[in-house]
Amino acid sequence: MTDEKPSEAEKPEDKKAEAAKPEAAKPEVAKADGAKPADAAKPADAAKPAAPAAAAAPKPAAKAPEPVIPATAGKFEQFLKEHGIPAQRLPLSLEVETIVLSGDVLQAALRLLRNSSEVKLDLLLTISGVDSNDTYDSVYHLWSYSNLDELVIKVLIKKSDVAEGDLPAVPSIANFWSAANWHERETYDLMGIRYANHPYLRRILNPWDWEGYPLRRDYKQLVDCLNDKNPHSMR
Amino acid sequence: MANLISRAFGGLNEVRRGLATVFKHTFREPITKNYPDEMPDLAPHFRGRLALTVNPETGDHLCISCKQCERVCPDKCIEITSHKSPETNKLELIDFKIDHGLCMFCGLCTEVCPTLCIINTNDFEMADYSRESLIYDLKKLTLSQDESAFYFDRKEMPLPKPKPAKPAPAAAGAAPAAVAAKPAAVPSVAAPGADAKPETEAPEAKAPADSKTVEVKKPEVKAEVKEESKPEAKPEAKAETKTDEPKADEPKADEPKA
Amino acid sequence: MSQGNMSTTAKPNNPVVPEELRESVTISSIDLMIDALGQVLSPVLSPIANLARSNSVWPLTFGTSCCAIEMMSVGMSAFDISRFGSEVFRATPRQADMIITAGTITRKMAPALITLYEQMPEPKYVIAMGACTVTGGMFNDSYSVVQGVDRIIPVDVYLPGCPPRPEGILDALLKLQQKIRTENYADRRKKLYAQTSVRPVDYDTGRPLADLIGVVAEDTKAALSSGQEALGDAAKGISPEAEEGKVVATKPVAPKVEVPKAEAAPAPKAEAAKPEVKKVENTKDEAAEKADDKSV
Amino acid sequence: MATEIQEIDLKTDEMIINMGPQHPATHGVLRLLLTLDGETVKHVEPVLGHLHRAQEWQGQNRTWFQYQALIDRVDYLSGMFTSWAMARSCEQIDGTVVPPRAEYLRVMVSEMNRITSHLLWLGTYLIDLGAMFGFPFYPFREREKLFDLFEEIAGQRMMFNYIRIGGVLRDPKPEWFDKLKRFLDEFPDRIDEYETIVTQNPIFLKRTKGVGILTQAVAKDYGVTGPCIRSSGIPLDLRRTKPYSVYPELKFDVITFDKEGDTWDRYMARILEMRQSIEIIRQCIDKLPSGDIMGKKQMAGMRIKAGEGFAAVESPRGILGCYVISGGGEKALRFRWRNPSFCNLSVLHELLKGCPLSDIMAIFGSIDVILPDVDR
Repeated sequence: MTDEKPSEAEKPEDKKAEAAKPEAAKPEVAKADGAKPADAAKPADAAKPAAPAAAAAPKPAAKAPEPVIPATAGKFEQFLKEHGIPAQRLPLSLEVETIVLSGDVLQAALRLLRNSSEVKLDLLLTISGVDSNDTYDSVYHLWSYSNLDELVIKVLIKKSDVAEGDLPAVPSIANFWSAANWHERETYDLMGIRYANHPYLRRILNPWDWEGYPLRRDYKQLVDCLNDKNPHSMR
Repeated sequence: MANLISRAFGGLNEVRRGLATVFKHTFREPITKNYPDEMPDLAPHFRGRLALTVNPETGDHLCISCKQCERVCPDKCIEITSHKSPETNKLELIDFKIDHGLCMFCGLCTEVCPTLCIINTNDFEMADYSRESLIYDLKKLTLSQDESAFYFDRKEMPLPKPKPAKPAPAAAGAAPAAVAAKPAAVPSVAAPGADAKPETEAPEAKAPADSKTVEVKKPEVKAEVKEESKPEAKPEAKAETKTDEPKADEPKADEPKA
Repeated sequence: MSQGNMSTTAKPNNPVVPEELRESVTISSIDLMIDALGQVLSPVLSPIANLARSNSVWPLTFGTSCCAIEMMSVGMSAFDISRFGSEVFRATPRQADMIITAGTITRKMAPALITLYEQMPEPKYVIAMGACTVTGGMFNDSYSVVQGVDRIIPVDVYLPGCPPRPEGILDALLKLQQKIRTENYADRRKKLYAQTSVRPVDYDTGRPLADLIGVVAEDTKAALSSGQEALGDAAKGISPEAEEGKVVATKPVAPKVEVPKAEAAPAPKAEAAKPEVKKVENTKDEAAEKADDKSV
Repeated sequence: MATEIQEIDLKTDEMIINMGPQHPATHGVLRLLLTLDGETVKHVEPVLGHLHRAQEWQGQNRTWFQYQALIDRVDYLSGMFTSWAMARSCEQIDGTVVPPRAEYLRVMVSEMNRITSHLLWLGTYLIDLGAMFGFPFYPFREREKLFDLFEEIAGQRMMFNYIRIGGVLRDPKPEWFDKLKRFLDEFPDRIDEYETIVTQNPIFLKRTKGVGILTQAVAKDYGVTGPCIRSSGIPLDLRRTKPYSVYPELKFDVITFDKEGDTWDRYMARILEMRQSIEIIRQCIDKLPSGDIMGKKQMAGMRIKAGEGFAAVESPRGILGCYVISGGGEKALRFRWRNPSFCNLSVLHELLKGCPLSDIMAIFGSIDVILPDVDR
């Protein structure tokens, strides 16, 4: 259990969300307010796409794209807000709507987006873990089998919120969406994002006792007999 | 029952049709390629073994040690050693190593080469008994004049531009250098002689000596790469006896050969 | 890797079989006699055996990635590997003579490959096909790829390419056949029982375990436990060049299989460590010896 | 006594069998942990990662130009599609305009690649079903012809590195199109040949009809895409449902079946797709405009603007997506592949539940998994 917000919030919310899907949104308003501090992080996130540029690519003068704040609220942002789920739209660098959710409303929001008849985002393309400058992001790409809608959902976990020696935690959606199962395992494996309440959170690509999370920026790979320098070749 | 029989016969019929198709192939022409006897006719752009071309007409080595290929190589399988010649103030190629065991034949190095020096040949028979033998040095990499002509023709690459210009700049480059530098006698000798010789001969003359000194040179490569002015001093400092020879040969090969 | 290298390593003619393997490996005096007989008859037998062996090199159906597809192409009608007697792709290592390591070997796959190699009957050959297995190739800095399959099993022919053309595979096969024809029957025969039927590998971690058999053969079970610790020390002593300092304790195990003792980079440092840790020396030598047994 | 025997008869122990990673029918290195009750499969746990080569990690450690050359290995049977997905996502960020000729060439080569991929699947699938080394000769014969064509334009048989950010590498010569047309003329006959041998073969029908039925609900739940889901009756084909490149200008229909697909349907979907690809390539040759093949020459030190993009293409196995986050530098900040095989494989345990042991290979082969696409 790493950072306080999701760990405390997710469990009661889990049950609630399971109890009644559309209704679950209403009681969450209060919780959402409680989660406001998490949302307060958003302005900082607004500069996020630009920020890593400066950090991770120090050599070129990474010219930050001027964040285009969309004038009107996005379709899905609107939809989620109507159902009482606080969602914040990110400045776009691509045409697809990108919204940020806090971890504790993630399950409810995804359930809603998947099942409601007006937006039927029922194709979960992928879940990616991203090691951004000061956050760990869990990114969900949602498409639809029946229409052309696309949505990107991001859950940002601040690195400063993650306790020492602990992993950033995001509630798992594998319980009601099987497609997420392996993706979450993989993200856990490579990026070290712990999906709370995942049925079988175990390394999937790397060996089970692998140490470290290879896609993190601070990952140092081990050098041993299998990959040290060979005197007989230029490798 | 009737249904069963009809199904059985239907199934047998399908099998018969399939077998008939198979049987028809008996009389078709075989498509097997007789590889060791007949070499396959490969596409000109096939990405096989890497090689360095020389100017098909004059025999000049085309590499200008710009190290573009070294930089672009995703596998870091190219290693170029060069130094700045004190006379002409140009980069001179000392050694060019490609580890074909590491190479993934992506052809990026051939795309970035400004002088069309490094190319992918159509040779694919590189299998060998040891890892070290897959590291090709300059001598092994450099193609002969005829081979270069063949590949320039086959790949429809424009013949190297410096070709007509090369003798001139070589002489011209030497001449100003001569004016600037003290030894006036040297370029005057070099100019009338075969301008091509020094550059092509140098690798050949060097390579055998180099093979001895591979171990000595290897660690230095990085240092040399970084500072081009240093290599003259560096090798001597590190291993006087061995590296001196090629170093001594190098200028000699340039000067008195002509 | 040459024959000369092999014969110089003084190997006890009667390999000590560890206790737990006594049941499965039997070495009778008859075998020793046959060994001796083979030595005598070697000049006569070698050409016959080599002719037979070189013309029926049966490959194992072992392919992990891209190169496997080209390996399949070789089997198909356009290239037709059966012209060289190698069309019989065996699905089980027990019937195969050769592994074409077609495709990347990762850390997770390495134990499986070692097991496969161990299961093959002598004489066995390996063609390292493709850049990934020759040196690591385009994955040469990747955290999960074994940088060259010769770190875990001995390799006879290196075939660069990514993937090599099917003709390239035929070329490698022809070169392997050439190599087989120069073999000495007796030398091959000696290695017959040096192979181990079981190699302790950790399936889950993807790393080969310490070569327990070698340790057991050297000493008794008691030596085993202390030897393991010593191995850990050895790892520290051997690789100061490991920048990360995250050296696995199993350092001196599998890779020793191929690298000739004298030329291996870690070797001189091991020498330096020799006076301090005696156990290390023993285990190392044992490993190296075993290694030489296997390298063909 | 009798009761005891009865007990023994009834009570069977579950057995865990390990299949792979070295198994001739797992198409590489997949390990299946099978829990069997007699001959019946109770549960399957695929163990992935035996071919995890850190492709995503490499994306962050190679320049854009270098990484382009690597990504053919993500899905080695359809390298054009991986290149295309990456090129599209980078173009999306960068706003690069691809000239129409390049777009047509991309469609052509990738459809050709789809044919080679399906051909290989066909050959290996029949091997899985027991047609050991008889049938595969046929599809491989045609593959060689396509490979020769690829070699001419791209330089290699499988690792093309042909589709680049901003266009394609090389403009084919006119003779190349002639060769391609000749191939297209004879290829339908070849497909007929395969069909004569395979499609109605009673053994094949027994092994595939009604086996491994993938229901729509399960398929949607697991995010299955590609021919697998189209054969189950969901018309999800990116080329039509979310058209990209020049597909809107081409005439073809999404191949779907109106029932929930079994293994035979998946086979048939791929056969039909090959025929469809022929038609698409024909149209492309007819419509091919003249002009540039590279929008902006992308060279070694190329940079992509800061931003993120997700682009997907319809690969032979399904939706192949590429999620790129660029920081504006020479290297990407994050590369993420959305691999169709990975998602399609995750449905395997649903398909195999309760089926006999001998059907494992028939079902597993029919979802057409490529292991580097699963493990990256």
